[in-house]
Amino acid sequence: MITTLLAAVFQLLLVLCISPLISGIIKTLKARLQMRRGPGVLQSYRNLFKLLRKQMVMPDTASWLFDAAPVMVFATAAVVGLLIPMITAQAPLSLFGGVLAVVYLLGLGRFFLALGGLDTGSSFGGLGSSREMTISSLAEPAMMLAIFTVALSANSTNLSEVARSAIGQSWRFLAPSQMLAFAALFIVLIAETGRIPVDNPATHLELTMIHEAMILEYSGPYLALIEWGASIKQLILMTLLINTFYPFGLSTNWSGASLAIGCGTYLLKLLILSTLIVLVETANAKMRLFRVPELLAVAFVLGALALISTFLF
Amino acid sequence: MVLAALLVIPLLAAVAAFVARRRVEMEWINLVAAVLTLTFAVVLAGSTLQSGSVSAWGGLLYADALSALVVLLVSIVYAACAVYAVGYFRDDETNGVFDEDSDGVPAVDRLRKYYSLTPLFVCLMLLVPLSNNLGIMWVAIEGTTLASVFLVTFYGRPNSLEAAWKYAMIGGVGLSMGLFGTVLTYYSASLVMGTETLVGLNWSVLVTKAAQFDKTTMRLAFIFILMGYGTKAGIAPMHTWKPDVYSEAPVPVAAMLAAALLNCALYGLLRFFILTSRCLGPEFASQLLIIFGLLSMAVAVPFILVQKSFRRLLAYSSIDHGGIMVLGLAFGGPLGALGMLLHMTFHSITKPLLFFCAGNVQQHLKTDQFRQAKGGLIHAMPITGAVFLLTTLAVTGSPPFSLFQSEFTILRAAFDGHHILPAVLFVGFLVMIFAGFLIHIARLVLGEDPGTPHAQISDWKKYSLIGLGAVVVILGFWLPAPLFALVQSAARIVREVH
Amino acid sequence: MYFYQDPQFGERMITLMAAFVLVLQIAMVAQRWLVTNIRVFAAQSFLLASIAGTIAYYNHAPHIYIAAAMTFAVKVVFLPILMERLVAKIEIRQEIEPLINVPLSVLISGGLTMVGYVVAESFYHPEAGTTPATLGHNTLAVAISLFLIGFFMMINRRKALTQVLALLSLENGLFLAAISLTYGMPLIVEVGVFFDVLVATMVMGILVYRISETFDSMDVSKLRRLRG
Amino acid sequence: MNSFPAGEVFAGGLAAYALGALSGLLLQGRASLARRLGCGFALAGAILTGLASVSALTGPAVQWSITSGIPLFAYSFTLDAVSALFNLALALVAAAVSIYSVGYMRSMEKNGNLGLFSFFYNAMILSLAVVFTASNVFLFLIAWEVMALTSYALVTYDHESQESRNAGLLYLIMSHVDTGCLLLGFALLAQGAQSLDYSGLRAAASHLSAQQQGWAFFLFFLGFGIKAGVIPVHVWLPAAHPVAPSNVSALLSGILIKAGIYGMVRVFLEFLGVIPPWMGMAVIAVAVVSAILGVLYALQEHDLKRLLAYHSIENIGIILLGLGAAMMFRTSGHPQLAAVSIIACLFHTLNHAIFKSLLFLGAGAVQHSAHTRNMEELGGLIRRMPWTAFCFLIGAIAISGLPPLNGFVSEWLTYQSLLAGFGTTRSLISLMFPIAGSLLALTGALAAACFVKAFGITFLALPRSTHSEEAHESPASMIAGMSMLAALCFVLGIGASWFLPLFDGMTRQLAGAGAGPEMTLAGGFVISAGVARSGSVSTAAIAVLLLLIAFAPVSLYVWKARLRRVGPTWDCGLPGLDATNEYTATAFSKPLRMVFAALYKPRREIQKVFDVSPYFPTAIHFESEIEPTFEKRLYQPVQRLVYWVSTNMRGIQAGSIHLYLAYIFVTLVILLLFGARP
Repeated sequence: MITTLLAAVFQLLLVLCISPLISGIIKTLKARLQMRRGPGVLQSYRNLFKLLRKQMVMPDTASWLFDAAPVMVFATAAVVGLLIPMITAQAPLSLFGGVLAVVYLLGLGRFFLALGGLDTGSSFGGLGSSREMTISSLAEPAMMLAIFTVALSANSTNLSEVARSAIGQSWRFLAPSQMLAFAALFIVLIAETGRIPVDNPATHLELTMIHEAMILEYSGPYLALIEWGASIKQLILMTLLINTFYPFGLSTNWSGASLAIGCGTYLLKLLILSTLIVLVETANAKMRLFRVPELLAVAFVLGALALISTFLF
Repeated sequence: MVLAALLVIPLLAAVAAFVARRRVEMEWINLVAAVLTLTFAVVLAGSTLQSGSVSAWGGLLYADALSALVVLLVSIVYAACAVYAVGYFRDDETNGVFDEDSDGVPAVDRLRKYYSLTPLFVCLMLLVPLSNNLGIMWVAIEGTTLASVFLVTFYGRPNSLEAAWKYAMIGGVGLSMGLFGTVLTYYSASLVMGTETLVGLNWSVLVTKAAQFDKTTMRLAFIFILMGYGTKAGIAPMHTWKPDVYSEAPVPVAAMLAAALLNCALYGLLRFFILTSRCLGPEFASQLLIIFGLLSMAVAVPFILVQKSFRRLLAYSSIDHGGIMVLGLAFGGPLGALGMLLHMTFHSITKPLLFFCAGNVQQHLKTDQFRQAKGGLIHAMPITGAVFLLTTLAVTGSPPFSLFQSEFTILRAAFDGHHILPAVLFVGFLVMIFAGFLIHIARLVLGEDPGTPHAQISDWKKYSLIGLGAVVVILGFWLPAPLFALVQSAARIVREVH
Repeated sequence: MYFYQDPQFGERMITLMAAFVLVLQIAMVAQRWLVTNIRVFAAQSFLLASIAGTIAYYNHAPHIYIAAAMTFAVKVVFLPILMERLVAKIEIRQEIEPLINVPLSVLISGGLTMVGYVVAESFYHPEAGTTPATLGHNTLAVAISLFLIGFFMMINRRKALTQVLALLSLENGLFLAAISLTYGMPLIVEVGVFFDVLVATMVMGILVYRISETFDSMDVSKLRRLRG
Repeated sequence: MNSFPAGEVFAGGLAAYALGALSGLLLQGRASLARRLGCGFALAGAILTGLASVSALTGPAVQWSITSGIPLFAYSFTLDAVSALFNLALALVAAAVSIYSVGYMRSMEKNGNLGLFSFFYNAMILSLAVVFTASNVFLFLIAWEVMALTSYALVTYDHESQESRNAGLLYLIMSHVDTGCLLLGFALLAQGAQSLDYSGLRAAASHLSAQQQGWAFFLFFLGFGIKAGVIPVHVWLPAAHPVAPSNVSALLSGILIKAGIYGMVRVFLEFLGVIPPWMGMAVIAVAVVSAILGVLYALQEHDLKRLLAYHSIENIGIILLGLGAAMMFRTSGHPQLAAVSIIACLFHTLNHAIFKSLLFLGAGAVQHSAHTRNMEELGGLIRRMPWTAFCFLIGAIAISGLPPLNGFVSEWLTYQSLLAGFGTTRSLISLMFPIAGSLLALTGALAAACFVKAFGITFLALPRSTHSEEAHESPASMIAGMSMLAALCFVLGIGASWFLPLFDGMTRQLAGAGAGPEMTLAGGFVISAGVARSGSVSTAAIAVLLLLIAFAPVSLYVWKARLRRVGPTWDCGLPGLDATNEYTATAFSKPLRMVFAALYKPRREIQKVFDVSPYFPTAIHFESEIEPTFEKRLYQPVQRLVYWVSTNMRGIQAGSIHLYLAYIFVTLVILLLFGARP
């Protein structure tokens, strides 16, 4: 009981701390790949710190939902952080919700964020919410198929179970089904975290904005909460990807050594995945909005193939 | 005594009404006669329930549960129509229907024609189930046609004349086919019982010997009987006179034709059906009846879906119901006959109400065309409109109204007899007819107020409407045990075939 | 004993007269004058009456005499006179315009006669040698053919009155069947039937009159207001 | 608990409904009294029946039978666990709606006959209660049709408007078609049966041939499907539900369409006996189609109530997913799994009853104060009617299946049972389960999108018309009714792990195996999918965690006035942001309209009005519509065919007597030639 509580607090802190770091790393790597110096790895922390101290401007059209949205985004992301195994195969609170809970909690956050975007009454908010909801709802089935593939081979939707069974059967990650599922989930990751080629986190050109348009009216601490929540969400999805498919080094007991190993391997895997993301981002140009569904359809097909191949092999 | 009284009372009423001077006298004569007839009918039902069968006049008149049931239904319809007729014709008079016609017959003579012919008509209708001798039964049925022809031409319009002519002609042919059938039955019986016996056509005698009749003759006889009495009952394809007559006759007459005469014709058919199935076994008759029953329902469908006049709509509905009853008879089994007789009972209580509503609407709007009636009737005549909708649901056999019970029973009979395809068609037709009926009537009754003045309905009409409506609603939830017992024993008479 | 007491002879006579009845029926289909039509009908009915008489004589069935008498009174005397009066009262063109032209109609009635025989043939069972059966076999065929032809005539005729006539001739077929098969119905039924025929004809007569008054023609094929 | 006189109490409830109906009938013209009495009796009836159902849900089945005056059957009732669940749902919805109606119906007093209304209102609830409780086919059918008729009367209550008249007719005709199917189906089942009691049917089910079983399945699926509104026989639903008064639409969408589900559960799981697997597959296939198409059509609706109606179709699909899975598991001999899927199916039924009626009541409140259902004219209502907005938001979250509310729990259970289904058969069929699951995910996500639109456009930002500017908060009773349902969404969601064990008796009855004890872990704090190691969730824990984590930022920022400054929304420098700058419902659903253009076949026309040059339009007229595929491709052709045939067949009655005589003549000759000889 106590250990669970401690683990929960620890993991919460871990999530809150390293999530900006990861987005910082990604930014920097990207800059380097584009022959720029880049802001430096810690820039995200500075941003958050600055924003949290600023005063914020509330649009006069907004209602209490405008306040609720950032809080919910942040809270849901943080709660999800407690449900997934990061450095220990046994996620602290994985009993309280499996992968379905993860997906739907993120959905809850998105729901409020979209409402917040609509609440301002400006065209951008609506535009952002509309596109965000469209893309996410198209991403959902692909994501589910990929996840089901994993869940079925572990025959559980409980993420700790999934991780354990993944550890249990060595070389499983070489199975074609796992490969396909990984690919599908990777595309979903791109779409959900609003990265090129789906969305451009750096843009502020009205017509191409999706996520940015939705939060256009937010400023100060609320903006910080949203950014932070977004980076947490990104971290979570990445963790989901690496720990369910490549559960190397996940510590199965609470001994300090294995925890240390767990930390190390975890950061390493995150770094690799970030590089992958950066490569994809720099190698591609942003798609037109109405090409995105095609990409997600590809993801869906990959997921379906993954499912069928679990069935065949 | 009872049997004689049942025949004599209407006869006397006819004579009395013929000599009566004033309208009020005729009305009261008719009402009293109706009430008396109804009372005696109830008495007769009671006595048949106690002692299987009653007979009088040296076996000339004979009544078992089956005939008692038909008598009861006929007299109920007569009573209802007698009450309604008073209001109906008074409203006609106030609307000045009788003034504008060419041959300046004073209104009271017109009414005398109605008030004296109706009891005669009823008397003959009562003779049909009461006569033991099938020949006399035929005479009575033919008589009903003759008595009602001039009731059809009551308004003396060209259209009613046309209707009457078709009625007389088709009826005449049909009845002569019926007579042919009767002769042949007599012949096939005479091979067993010898000729020139007076009782040679007496039901009570025939039914005992039916098994030994000459088979081939019986087949031929039943074909003729089916065609003949089928014409009278308006089974397709002999139904063609019905829409014309029902739409042209005065509403009370139409109601009696649709609700009472139908039963008499079916009663005739029923008696011969029993003989035939005893002689040949049920299959032959059943197959024929299934074909004709389904045909009647099928014919009714398109005319109900696409219809211009609500009076004709009702006619097609009673063609459809005739088909339903015939089907019930044909499906046989323990439930078939019961379903048919239940349906007959409920139908002859529901149908007059429908005609009354239609009559009120027609008298208010001076037309029976849907197009000229611009909907929203509920505003001008709330009671009639509501009852009209109610009765439409009742007559299309939707629960909780009673006709649903009989239709469901018939359906079960069909499945018990493994008549799957007929059953499916049966339900399909029922649904389509429901749809057609409801579309028309709902459009007529509901809708925004077209601004027609609030209708003045005479109390007689109102009371007959409400009273009968109450009966219809109650029957949906409670069928008096004696009545059901009567129906059951009647069904037993039909069923002893098997 | 005299030849005319021989039942064989009687049967021959009956069959012969029945055949004549049939011939008259077809003649009625063929000819085209209203009054003639009525008279042919009268003749037919007379033959029927005599058939009834003959049967009554040979089978010593007194009540058939009554039937014969009634036939004579009603169908030979009363109704024809009534109808000729009616024709005179409403002065209409004498000619009958059938819907189907005469030769074809005659052919059709021939076919219908065939039908009658085909149907009646199945009734011939010599093993049951009772007179009605053997006698029935011939006359029933005639009766059915009479019935069908009369029916066909109703369809074929335009004028209201001629339809009535057709109906009556059709009922003659019934009568023939009744007397020849079963030596007539029970008396009371006979009386009732005759009464009905009488009333029916009068009722129809009145209708015919009113129709010709209202539409100034007796052509019932024009009565097509009520449809749908 | 068992000492509780469930039967008597339930009968009392029915009596209360009957009294309500009667009072309505008697109090013609006394509008206000009729309203109060009608709602009061309905509420009383709801409370009584609800209590009885709660005790019967866990306790033993209650039976009682009254000899009826109608031949061949008796009024026999059975209040077993299944009936109890549906009655519970009915009671909850009816109670809330009745409270709501006290205020809502006041506005209806001016026009229309409230006495009649409250008669039909009570009669409909009564018939529903009887439908859920009858244990005799005859009684069931009668109640079934009474339900249809009364609801028809309520739909066409405002019969002056052409729209509601036509909608009502369509509804009544469709429901008569379904009654026809049920008639045939029950007659088929009763073929072997001695009595028309359910027990008799269960007995008779064993000796149905496979073919008969197939026919029965088809008939019942069609019949009950029409009532439940599954695609493609759904067309009446989006037509009828919006035009009815909103308290009625709440009942229709909330509980009346569940009668179809009830029938399917009864027949497929009880009467049909051992069923072949293809039936379950058929149900799942139809369910998926209904769910996806339902939500897709909902997305393109701008009429708030039509949108909700289409969501009913979607949720029926979700419910049927559970049912289909249960059928397959029973066939393949996994009673445990079957139990879980049955719970998923029936719990979602209960939940949908609650949040859907909540949403309809909210929509009713909006229409009641803003006098329009068209979302393009609404907006900014969250400031004018905060309570309504809050309740509607709760409903929206619940129906989108988002944690920690009740919708999430039942969808989660559905997922779990579908996933577990993968293991049941080692053939390609088992791929169907995860595929269905992923499509369920698509449905859920689209539903969320749709309700972002519904809530955001209706309640947020600036009012788009004077209607919504002048809108005002609804009277207390209406708010009370909505709040009750909103509270239920929370209770059933967060407390799910404590409620689910109550369904044990029901699953034993239907699946032959209870899933009760395995359903909860950690002292009833966590819901588990019953089957071992297949996942678990705890809405309660999630809710607590959310509150804990949200506490910090809330306390830090939300109420800190010095941290916040109110300023105008960024309007690209144009003078003054107003409602015309807002995103409209049409615009919101545009991306999906383009993605699914193949389904929608959208059509649009744009007219620009300009005086100087085309670059400075003074007005733009935009009009866009999607093709109602089923109406256009399926129903209209059939209707046209029927009428064409009928019109041509009317030639039969051409009016010529010669023709008529010819009919008879030909028939006679044919019969003589072919019928006479043996």
